[in-house]
Amino acid sequence: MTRKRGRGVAAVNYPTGMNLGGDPTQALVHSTPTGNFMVTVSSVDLGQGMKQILRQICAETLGVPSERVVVDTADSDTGPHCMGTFASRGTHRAGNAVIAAAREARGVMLEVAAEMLEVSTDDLETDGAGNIHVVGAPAKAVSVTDTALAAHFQKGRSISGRGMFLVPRSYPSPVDGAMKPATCYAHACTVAEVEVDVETGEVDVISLKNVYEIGRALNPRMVEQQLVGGAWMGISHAIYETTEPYYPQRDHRGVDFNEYLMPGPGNLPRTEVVVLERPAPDGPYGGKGPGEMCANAPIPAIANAIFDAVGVRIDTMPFTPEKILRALRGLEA
Amino acid sequence: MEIRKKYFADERNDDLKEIGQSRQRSDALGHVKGITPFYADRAIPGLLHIRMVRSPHHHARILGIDASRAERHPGVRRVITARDVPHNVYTVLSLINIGPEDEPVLAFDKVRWQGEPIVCIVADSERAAYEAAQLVQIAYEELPAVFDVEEALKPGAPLVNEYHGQNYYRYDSGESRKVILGDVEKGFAEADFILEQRYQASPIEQAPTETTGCVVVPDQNNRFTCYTGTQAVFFTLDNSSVILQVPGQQLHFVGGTAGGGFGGKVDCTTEPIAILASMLTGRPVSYIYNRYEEMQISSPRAAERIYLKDGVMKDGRIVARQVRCYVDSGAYSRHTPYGTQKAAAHFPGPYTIPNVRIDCYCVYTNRTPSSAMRGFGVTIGDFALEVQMDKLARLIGMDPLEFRFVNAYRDGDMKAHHQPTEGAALIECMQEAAEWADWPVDPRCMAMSSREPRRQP
Amino acid sequence: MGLSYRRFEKVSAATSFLTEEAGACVVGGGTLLVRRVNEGDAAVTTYVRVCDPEMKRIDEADGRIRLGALVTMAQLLGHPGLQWLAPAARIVGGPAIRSAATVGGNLFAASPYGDFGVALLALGAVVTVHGAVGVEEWPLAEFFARRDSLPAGLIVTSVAFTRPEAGTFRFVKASRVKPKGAAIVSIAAVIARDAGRVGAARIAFGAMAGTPIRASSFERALIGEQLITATLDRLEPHVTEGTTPPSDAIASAWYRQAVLPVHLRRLLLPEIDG
Amino acid sequence: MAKIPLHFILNGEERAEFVDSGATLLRLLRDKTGDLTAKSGCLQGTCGTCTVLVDGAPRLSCITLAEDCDGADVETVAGLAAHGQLHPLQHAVMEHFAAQCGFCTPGMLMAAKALFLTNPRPSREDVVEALSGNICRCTGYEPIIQAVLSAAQVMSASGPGAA
Repeated sequence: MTRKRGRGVAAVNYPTGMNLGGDPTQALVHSTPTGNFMVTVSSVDLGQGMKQILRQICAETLGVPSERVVVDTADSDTGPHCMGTFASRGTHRAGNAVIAAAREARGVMLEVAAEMLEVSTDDLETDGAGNIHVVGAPAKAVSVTDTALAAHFQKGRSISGRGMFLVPRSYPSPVDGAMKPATCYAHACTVAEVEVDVETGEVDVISLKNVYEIGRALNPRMVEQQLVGGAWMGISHAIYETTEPYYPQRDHRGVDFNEYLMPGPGNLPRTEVVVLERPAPDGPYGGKGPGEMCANAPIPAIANAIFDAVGVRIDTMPFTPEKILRALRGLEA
Repeated sequence: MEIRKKYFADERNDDLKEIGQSRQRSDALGHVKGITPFYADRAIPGLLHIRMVRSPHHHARILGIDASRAERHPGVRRVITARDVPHNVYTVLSLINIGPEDEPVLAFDKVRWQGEPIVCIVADSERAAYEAAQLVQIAYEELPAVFDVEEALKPGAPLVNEYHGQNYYRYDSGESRKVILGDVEKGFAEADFILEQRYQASPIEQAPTETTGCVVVPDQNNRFTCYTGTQAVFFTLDNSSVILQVPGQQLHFVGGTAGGGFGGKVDCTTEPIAILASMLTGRPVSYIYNRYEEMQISSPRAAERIYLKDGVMKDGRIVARQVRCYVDSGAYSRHTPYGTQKAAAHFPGPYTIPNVRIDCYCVYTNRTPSSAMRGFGVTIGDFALEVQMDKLARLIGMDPLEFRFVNAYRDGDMKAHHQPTEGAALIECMQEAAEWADWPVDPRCMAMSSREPRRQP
Repeated sequence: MGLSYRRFEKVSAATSFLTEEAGACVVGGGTLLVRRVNEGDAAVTTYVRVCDPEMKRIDEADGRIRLGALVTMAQLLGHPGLQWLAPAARIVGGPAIRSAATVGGNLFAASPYGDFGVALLALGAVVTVHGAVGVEEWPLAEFFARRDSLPAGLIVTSVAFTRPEAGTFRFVKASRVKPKGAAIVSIAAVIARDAGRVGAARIAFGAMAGTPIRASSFERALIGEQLITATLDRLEPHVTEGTTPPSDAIASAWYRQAVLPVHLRRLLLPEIDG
Repeated sequence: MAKIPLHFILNGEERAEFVDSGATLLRLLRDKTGDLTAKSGCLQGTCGTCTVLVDGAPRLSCITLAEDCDGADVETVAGLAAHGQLHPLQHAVMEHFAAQCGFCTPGMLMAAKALFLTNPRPSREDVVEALSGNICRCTGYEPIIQAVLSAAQVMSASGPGAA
């Protein structure tokens, strides 16, 4: 048998946001005259789905359907300040800012509706479908559209809100490093199964079973996108990628997608994902940032699986066929 | 994907209407129709193009620059060198008071890495810019270079970056960011076994399919609109404002839609020079990295070398962990002093260890400056930590997963950086993984909870 | 300087133009040349497109197959008589590359690319070149030897080879990325058997030198042998003889030499591989 | 640089444009026709984001010369949705959440369309082969493969000629 199987496990955590520089983000929410809502931020969508997530967060907070929310991102003339999309902070920081802005807007909206229905705002709730009604009396209702029209044309009110979320900067102690670097942590455990070709040193990842704890899956299909794509990147980091294959020598660096190696569509393992939710008390509806962490656990899980399969430790990333083959020959010698 | 709701059920409310729903992405329709507006997706008449003359050397003194032939080349509108940049030496983190300024927008006295930009050609076409770039003559005196993080820290190593004065970033804690809990030497003395290992990773490129870049259009009222793929709009705007010495209100950044980033688009390498080119020519200018530049010029994830030393008891408890982590910043700081500090905060991983000593070094070498990437400061550390955990388990003859259960952090446990653990869920992830992957562990592990305080031994 | 495009119906006219114009280069599928220009190679000033229909034809007569230099990989894959060559044509990039990449262009691809040329070398192909002095036929090995110092104006117009006996052509490319990736090594072999033993063998390696090369020492040693594991084990020292593989971003020279015998054995004895 | 007149069909419409001699099809599309759907990811022929169909065959427009496309029939994602109706491939990519940043999506769609033109009932292996020249850095490919397979099913159920 030239191909040997093994499996390995790894468990990790990951910080959401970084407080080591001060970590603010702002958001604005306002209603159009017909009761649609604009979220204005300067946060960036890299493909992770920031625009959609902020839309759902805003809709949930306002109590309207998400189709009625439009997110306008990253125009510095209109969007208030955001540090940027990095450090798993986007959903958490911008999400919290949007909640704050949407709450303020919702407050005005309910005040106008309360005047229209001649009740107290405390007696009102939203049905999430575009209506505001008296608690326990769904028939005593006014639509969000009528409320917005009234606010704008009759009551002279602006249904809008300003949101700010700031995690103050934490300065590490120069003596012992005491600090508060993050506000919450996501978690993961991966079990990887690999097959190693002992004659060539090539590794095929057969399966990845990933368990991720991400606070709250705000949009499960989008979480899945991140986690599956991230697991692929983990495999890629583990056994393919580097800009300097002969590090620390700087020779033979890859300059294109032929030379910069990543798993192709024919290199895919069975990747499965299970999500646990332990909501973050300070997260937007409990959410943490899952997008960065998901690449991390597969890497050591694969390294440990290679050891399980063929008894060699590769302590230098990436675990190329050459490193494995040299190690195997070292074992024989 | 499945959501297993049996864990922490009492901490979650399920009466939400939008949260937890798999709504279609608002950008999906634009994606499949090919009309999502990325920064380059605007038809702009009269657009000029930038190509950069870059250093062929890893480390060299610049003796002279002759761009006269390039300036006369047909189609060239402007040649920009360091003296045209109002505030040429900068560092991105100066915005959060992390200095010193240590990187030139365009190199002038020295080049410190192969590929460092020196002369910027602004031309009517990419072709003309490439042609002119090849006409620029630069005289160099090559200097010895250093590529290894530990070599760079040895006495007598070539000095990479004079703005630091030594080949490491000096924190207020000294040559490394230190995290200390308990007494690591005491821990090693008590331990039944000690294991010291070395781990390493080489640089990794974010490799988004859309390359880094921007398109700048002169606007009315002496403003400049910059369409950009940056991950950090205001960070880039504010840095551009510093470099160009113009008030921020003169700059209008439009972005928010990037063709992948993965941390690769947090630097501020294209916007300031493109805005400057637009200011100097009065024309719209694009500066878009070609694929070679994306792969080898844009900042990669830093290489790291990590030494882990652990003291472990026969019963599985880790009683001491010492970490020495050398992060290869390349020739300049960019975000790496911050990532190195993030690494220091992350060690010793999600485990409760009473005696910890961490030293994370941000080291300068003559390679492409490194910066953020997905998992910044953590990914390689996790690789080292979790391989080490596997080795330790085997060293004491314990199942690797059980070994992690024994040490997994729980709510209330003191972390190395002196914060009590909150919201832990490592144990539950491992329980689910054990059950799902049919990885047998001792029933006492399956009975553990992140919410139950650890019994002190 | 600048850039331009010239179209020529006749090869001879293109040859004259190429001789006169220093920056003129023949373009095939564009996978090499247009990329070079896109990446800033200002030395190329004119794309020369030769439109001779002969250069796009696949012909077979008397067991002799002739492929025009502008025949694409996609064209080869769609040709009913050449399905045995498909393993070598299919590994040249994804479908969009294959509908552009040409037989002639592949001969100019630097290591570790140019896998189709490896197949042609094992097939004993000859190359027809049009140059200032007229039309010549060069054995492919000679073409590769001269590739980096070809006289100006030379145009590869076709390659030709004898159809191998059915079932005797074998090809494999080992790559990291699947299903498509640059070669760690590629191997083509045409092995004829004579009473259970190897009667004739032509074996070529890609990515084991600057150009595709023949495994001459191993071929000689193989003649008269039984194709069994013991033979290959015994002859293994011959496999890497004469190879000077590159170290590049895909693999090191050491690794290429280390796994070449493994991939060769798996190609020649597929039924044995565990 | 000389300006060269070209006639070609773009998504069923006749077009005539002047291009700089030696320009690529990608530049013709993006700079002259206003069709920005083909993306410029590498200009090397290594990423596939600029994939379009030329006379029914998938081509990388970044290494295809515009002057070679005089008289050609060029198709891009802009022509995929017919009469305002999304193509089954576009539906499938949405349903399978197979796009994240969206930069590779146009090229992936055209690579898949090219597959369907010659192979309306592809196997998984066929789909993997068809997408093998297209890089995606976000999804890990699996959702894209699933989307293409499901679009093929939808299309074969709705009868021949659906492509």
